[in-house]
Amino acid sequence: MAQTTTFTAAAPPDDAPVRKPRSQLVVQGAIWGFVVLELIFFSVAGRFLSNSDTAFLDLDNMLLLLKQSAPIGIIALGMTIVMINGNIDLSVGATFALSAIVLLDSMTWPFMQALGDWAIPLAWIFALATGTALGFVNGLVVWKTGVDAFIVTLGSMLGYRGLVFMYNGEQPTSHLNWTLVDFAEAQFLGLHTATWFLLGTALVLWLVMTRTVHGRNAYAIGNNREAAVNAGIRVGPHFLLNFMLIGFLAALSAVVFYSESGSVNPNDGMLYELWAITAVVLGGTKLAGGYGSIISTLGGVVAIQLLRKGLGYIGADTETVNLVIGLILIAVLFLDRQLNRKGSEELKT
Amino acid sequence: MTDATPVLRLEGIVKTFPGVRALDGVDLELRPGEVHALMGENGAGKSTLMKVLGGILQPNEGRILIDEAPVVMTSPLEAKGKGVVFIHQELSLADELSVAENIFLGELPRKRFGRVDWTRLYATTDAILKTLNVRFDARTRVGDLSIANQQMVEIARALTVSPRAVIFDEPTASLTDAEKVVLFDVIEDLKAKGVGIIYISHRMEEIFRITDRISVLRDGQYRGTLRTAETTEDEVTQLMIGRSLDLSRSPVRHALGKVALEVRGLSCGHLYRDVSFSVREGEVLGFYGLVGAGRTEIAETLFGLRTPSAGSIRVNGDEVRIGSPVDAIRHGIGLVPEDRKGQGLVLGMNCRDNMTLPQVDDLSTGPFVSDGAEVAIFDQYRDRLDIRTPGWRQIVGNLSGGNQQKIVIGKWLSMRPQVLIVDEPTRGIDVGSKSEIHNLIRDLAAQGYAVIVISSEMPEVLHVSDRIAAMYSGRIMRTFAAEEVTEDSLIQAISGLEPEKVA
Amino acid sequence: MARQGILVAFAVFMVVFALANPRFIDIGNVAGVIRSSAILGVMALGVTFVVIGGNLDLSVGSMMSFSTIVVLDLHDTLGPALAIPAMFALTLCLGAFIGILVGYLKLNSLIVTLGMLSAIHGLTLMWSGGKNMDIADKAGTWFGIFGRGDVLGIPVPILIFALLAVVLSVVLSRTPFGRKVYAVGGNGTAATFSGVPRARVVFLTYILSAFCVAIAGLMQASRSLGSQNTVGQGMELEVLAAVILGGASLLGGAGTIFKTVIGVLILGFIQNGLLLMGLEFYVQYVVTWVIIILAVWLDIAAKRSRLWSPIA
Amino acid sequence: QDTMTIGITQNNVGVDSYQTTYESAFIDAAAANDAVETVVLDAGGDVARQIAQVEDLIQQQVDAIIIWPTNGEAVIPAVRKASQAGIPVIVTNSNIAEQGFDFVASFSGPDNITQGARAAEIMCDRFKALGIETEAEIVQISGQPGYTTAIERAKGFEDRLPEVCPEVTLLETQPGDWNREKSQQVMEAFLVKYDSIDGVYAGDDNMGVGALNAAKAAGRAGDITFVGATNFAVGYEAMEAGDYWGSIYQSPVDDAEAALQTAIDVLNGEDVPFLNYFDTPKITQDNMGEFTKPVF
Ligand SMILES: Nc1ncnc2c1ncn2[C@@H]1O[C@H](COP(=O)(O)OP(=O)(O)OP(=O)(O)O)[C@@H](O)[C@H]1O
Ligand SMILES: Nc1ncnc2c1ncn2[C@@H]1O[C@H](COP(=O)(O)OP(=O)(O)OP(=O)(O)O)[C@@H](O)[C@H]1O
Ligand SMILES: [Mg+2]
Ligand SMILES: [Mg+2]
Repeated sequence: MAQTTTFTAAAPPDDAPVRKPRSQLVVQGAIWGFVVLELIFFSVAGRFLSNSDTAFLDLDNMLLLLKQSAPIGIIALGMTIVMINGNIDLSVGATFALSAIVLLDSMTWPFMQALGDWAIPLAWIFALATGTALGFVNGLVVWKTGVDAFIVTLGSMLGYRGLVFMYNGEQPTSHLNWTLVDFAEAQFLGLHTATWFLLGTALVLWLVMTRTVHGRNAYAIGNNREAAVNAGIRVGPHFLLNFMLIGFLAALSAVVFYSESGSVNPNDGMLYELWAITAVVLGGTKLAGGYGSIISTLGGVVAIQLLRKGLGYIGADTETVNLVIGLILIAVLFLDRQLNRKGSEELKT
Repeated sequence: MTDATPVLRLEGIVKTFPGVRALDGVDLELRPGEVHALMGENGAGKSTLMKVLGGILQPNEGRILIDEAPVVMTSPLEAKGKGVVFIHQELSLADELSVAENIFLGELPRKRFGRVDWTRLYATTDAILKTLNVRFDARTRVGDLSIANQQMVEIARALTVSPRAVIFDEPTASLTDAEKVVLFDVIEDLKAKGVGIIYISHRMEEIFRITDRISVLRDGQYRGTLRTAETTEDEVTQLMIGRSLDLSRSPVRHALGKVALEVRGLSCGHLYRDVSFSVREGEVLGFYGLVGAGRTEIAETLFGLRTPSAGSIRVNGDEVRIGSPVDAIRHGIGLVPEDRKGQGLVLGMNCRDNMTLPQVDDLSTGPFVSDGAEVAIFDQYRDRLDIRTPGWRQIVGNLSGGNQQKIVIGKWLSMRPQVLIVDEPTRGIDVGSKSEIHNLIRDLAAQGYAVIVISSEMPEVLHVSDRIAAMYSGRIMRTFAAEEVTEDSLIQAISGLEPEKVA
Repeated sequence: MARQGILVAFAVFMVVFALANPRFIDIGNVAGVIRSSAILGVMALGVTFVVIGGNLDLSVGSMMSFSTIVVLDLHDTLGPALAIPAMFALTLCLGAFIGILVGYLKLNSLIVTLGMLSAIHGLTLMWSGGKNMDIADKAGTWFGIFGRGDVLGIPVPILIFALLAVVLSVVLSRTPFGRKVYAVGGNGTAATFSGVPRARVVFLTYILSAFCVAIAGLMQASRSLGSQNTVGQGMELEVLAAVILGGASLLGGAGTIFKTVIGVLILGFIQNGLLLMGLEFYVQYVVTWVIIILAVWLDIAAKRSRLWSPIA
Repeated sequence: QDTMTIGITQNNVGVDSYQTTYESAFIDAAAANDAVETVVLDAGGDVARQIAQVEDLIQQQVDAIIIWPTNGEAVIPAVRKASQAGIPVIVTNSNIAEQGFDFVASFSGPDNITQGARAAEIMCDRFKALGIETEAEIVQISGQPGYTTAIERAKGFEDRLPEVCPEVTLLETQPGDWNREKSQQVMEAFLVKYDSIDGVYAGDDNMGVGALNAAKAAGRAGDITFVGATNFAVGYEAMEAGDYWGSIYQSPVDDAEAALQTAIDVLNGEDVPFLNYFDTPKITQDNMGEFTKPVF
């Protein structure tokens, strides 16, 4: 015993046990740096290449940018949570389309038409409920069967799309309600309705992820599922909730977008899952889960929309747009990796 | 304390896995305020039994009684609710979260609307950390902590609730003595509060220091319970492995050959600085030091996994550049890493394939791998290391912790590298196998191989080494010859105290 | 048997379809399905290596369009004998590029291959100017044998698929390279610590995948002797579905060629069976959904010997 | 007058050679006209992206917008915005829904319903010539589900066929997604399923040739009358070879030039008809000599 006491007395080594924490600012700020780069590039390149009379950095153009980021943006925000969980949802595009169909079609139902403009909030609720229900199905299957979310939602990406077509064959589903359109096109304090929804969603989700038990558990589960289970977190219901949340958000995205456009093709929303995932990953969220940030995802969304917009602005043709978007994605990933390096002392595995 | 009603009783627990009867009618009784050791060889079923108790696994047969009332525990949450806290053998933490969030994982304090009560969380955590005498705070990201400190976080979980029973599954496997002392204090405190403690360890000296009773498992069967005060190490060993161990065999010293590996002025950023040493053929060089002293990083550098910022490495007198493990293996260097789960094993792959992975190219005939040769190697080392597995097809992830470690050791022993580095080789290994591994290391040296042993266990270093390098904070403070070393001088060296000052 | 959930699922589907329409198991139909699955199948073989190695490849569809367009274009300028190796070389370059990014630079494969999906599509459009590519003299070329020919009454695409499946199956299960692919996918760090050159192994899986894509492109071009720029579009997900259906783990480290072949055949026969039943195409979607989940579920449930709620 | 800037947002350029040829024809036509500058955008088939592009064009204050709608209804509010901003909108290739007509200066493009109807007539005439109009059984391979063009052509065909050949049965319709390979697979299944198929109507020649390939492989091409739409070079060649009966001649170059000209006319204040269809004549093996081979 006496001997061990001397152990305690022995001075601990003076290099602290705490490793140098990685700079959150650099890591999470990377995407915003990229956004700024894009802005600079397109305004300069636009001077020479664009046929347009207005500047790229025009305020109205930037407000439009936010608005146009909304459809994929709202989905990407939800995808962030699902991915922090260590899952993924490939069915959001189909969920988006099916919710849109319910939104527009429900307004043509006789009893809804009798309600006049009150049909609008009801139609929203129907659409949001549809999205939530589809998310529920995904979540339940993931929970109860234990099949990987990638596979479950790859399947429902097809299956939900099948339902979309079942609803109305190959026809678009349309209902143009000008009250609704006017609401959706409105600007409040300069921001479009869609922008408010995007920013509102971002704020709420940011609070959820940083402040609430649910949000923190999402990180824990994604980071170390076994540890979370061992600590008594009910992982299955937690997944279920998050799948319902992303279903809800896909529907919200549809509500925001189709309120304005009034018609949905059965193909709408295809590839949205890939764009949303891309935005999330550009924002630095780890595909394996456990790490990520809502705000950075917002950056990822803006970066993508900016790229599309800017390439159009400078007059790039289709093949160039494809090539450039693809290569830029990779380049951003590369940069992000360089920024995240721990230096030459890093373990090479 | 001795004859109070038990807090916890297990009756006739049976648990089978495909091809394995891991528990075969085990009984166990835990009284309030006692520290009850659970011992047994690797794969005896200790962890499995505790997982049953912790609600992680469901037994095929048998009952669990808490305060003499039968309970069914189908999840860790339920077990926790009934006052059973489980500190796992394998680290079970979320790297990206803070220390506080990890300690209160699953039960973060809430305010309204499901918000986390951060103030309360951090305050409570800091209070707990204070009793543990650690040097990090509640907000530290767990991934930024050393393994030992992570283990302390794991231990801190036992202090968050007022448990009826706490299970420690090999908590000291990656702790050094300083932290161990803290752990033992924690255990004393719990004990004083009347909590029953189950303590699993392969280290006899700990068992005899802190436990009140010892229950022994063997091949999934209950072998009996002994009072610690009334028994001896030999008796426990006898019960565990059915024979007594000859621990007296002291290492044979023999003639050394030429210098196999020589390191001069090696540095790697702030991890370690200006390290020089050499190992001869036939020699075992021990590296001893506190956790974080940089021993592992040196090993990783020699194995081509880190780029040194200065210094040179010579193998057989020729300066070499080791850029990757492939290079290292080509130069005859092997490494048994310290983190078997993360670095040592492909958990989803079978035992044989894991063991032969580094030499799979050499074992092939023509373009194809040679099954026969591989199985032969596996069989040979399974026998030598006494690896308990139903067969080579068993998935490594299904083996007990100690048996997994043996697979990693077998992997490198079978490679017969000229210089073998073993980092914490007997972490989690039972007493019988431990001495077997020590013997193997000595035998290897006797055959003319050079061996570097990194260990945080002083008896181990003292027992197997011909020379011992004592490290402190990234530097080799002193190198001792086996004959001249004393425990005190070693402790001084690894604590950064200059010999003069002590003298 | 319990471990072969996927085979059971396969057998059940075949019986159901055969009862619904006996022509389903007509030898001509079966051969037809296998032949038209062969292109997808060959791509799936390569992707199986990538997935077992712990990565994804979403660029195969777009890359297949590229190799098809390129070989058709070069057919008329260089002649078939030179066009084929030239196309292989170009496709392998693309594979190597991805392999370097994912293997050596360790960039995330999902995003890299997603980026390449788009970038290669751009390249294809640039190459063709967006035009369809057709061989001028369809009657006078021997180029058609890879997609249309027969050997001993067996369609060449089936032969190529079968041969490649056997060869790659042996490579995966019997060679050191195959072993290393499993190790790298199972635990890349541990593989590195065991002296497996992880970056090179990953690199090679992408080369292999590109090689399979090139073969698929060759078969495709040869089958139709002309093509659109979008010929492979969307196939990446079908390929992935087939590989997963075959039980390869997306986390890497698990899967076999044999099971991927079964996965490919299941997808092919579902599609064909539903067409024969005269069901609307969207019913196909829904059925495919259910079948994918059922098959994977059965497969993993058999392994863990428990059907419900593995997740707490 | 100084130059006019005309913005165009197309449906999905990469998807087939028709759209690609349209794009390059459009750019060429604009380049040939010194008075015109263009901003050429592609929506990639995505409605949201197209609406964003219309907004961008409005924001860039172009003088006129040409839109090839991805969805004939969804773009109406965006088109309204343009017209509210005083920018004339010209719809090209496939029209928008009637509700939007108020906001549109003119439509320029083919009449897809008529095309479908004409294809039905070609098919029927052929059956009459072969003397099988009372018993013939046909299958249809339609375009990508959800696209206006696909829907309209199918509708035109299905409505017209019973009028001209009431006794011909349409056995089944499946989509071929504008994709030759997909269509080939669909046709393979049809061939297994139906012992007698006398005619195939495909929503475009790419798919028609896919079906032809399948029938050839099954040795049944000789018994089947293939009729397509949007005569592509492959279709034209197959007709030359005598394998493929007929199609509808529709030139993307005409399409693009008509759209640009309409926009210019509108900007110059000329009177343009609201529905500005360009002609899409029938082409069959009998009269193909009157047409030049399509360039796409
Ligand atoms: N999931 C599983 N599947 C199959 N076998 C298993 C599984 N888990 C444990 N086993 C087997 O059960 C036996 C008991 O394992 P357990 O982990 O309880 O041993 P242990 O006593 O804790 O050993 P150690 O001292 O090495 O930690 C071993 O033979 C092991 O291989
Ligand atoms: N935050 C961390 N993230 C990842 N690995 C870590 C972290 N902290 C420590 N490790 C690894 O855990 C192992 C043990 O760390 P420790 O601080 O004990 O350093 P060490 O140099 O290995 O100590 P010793 O010299 O006693 O072996 C090392 O391999 C180290 O690289
Ligand atoms: Mg254990
Ligand atoms: Mg260490």
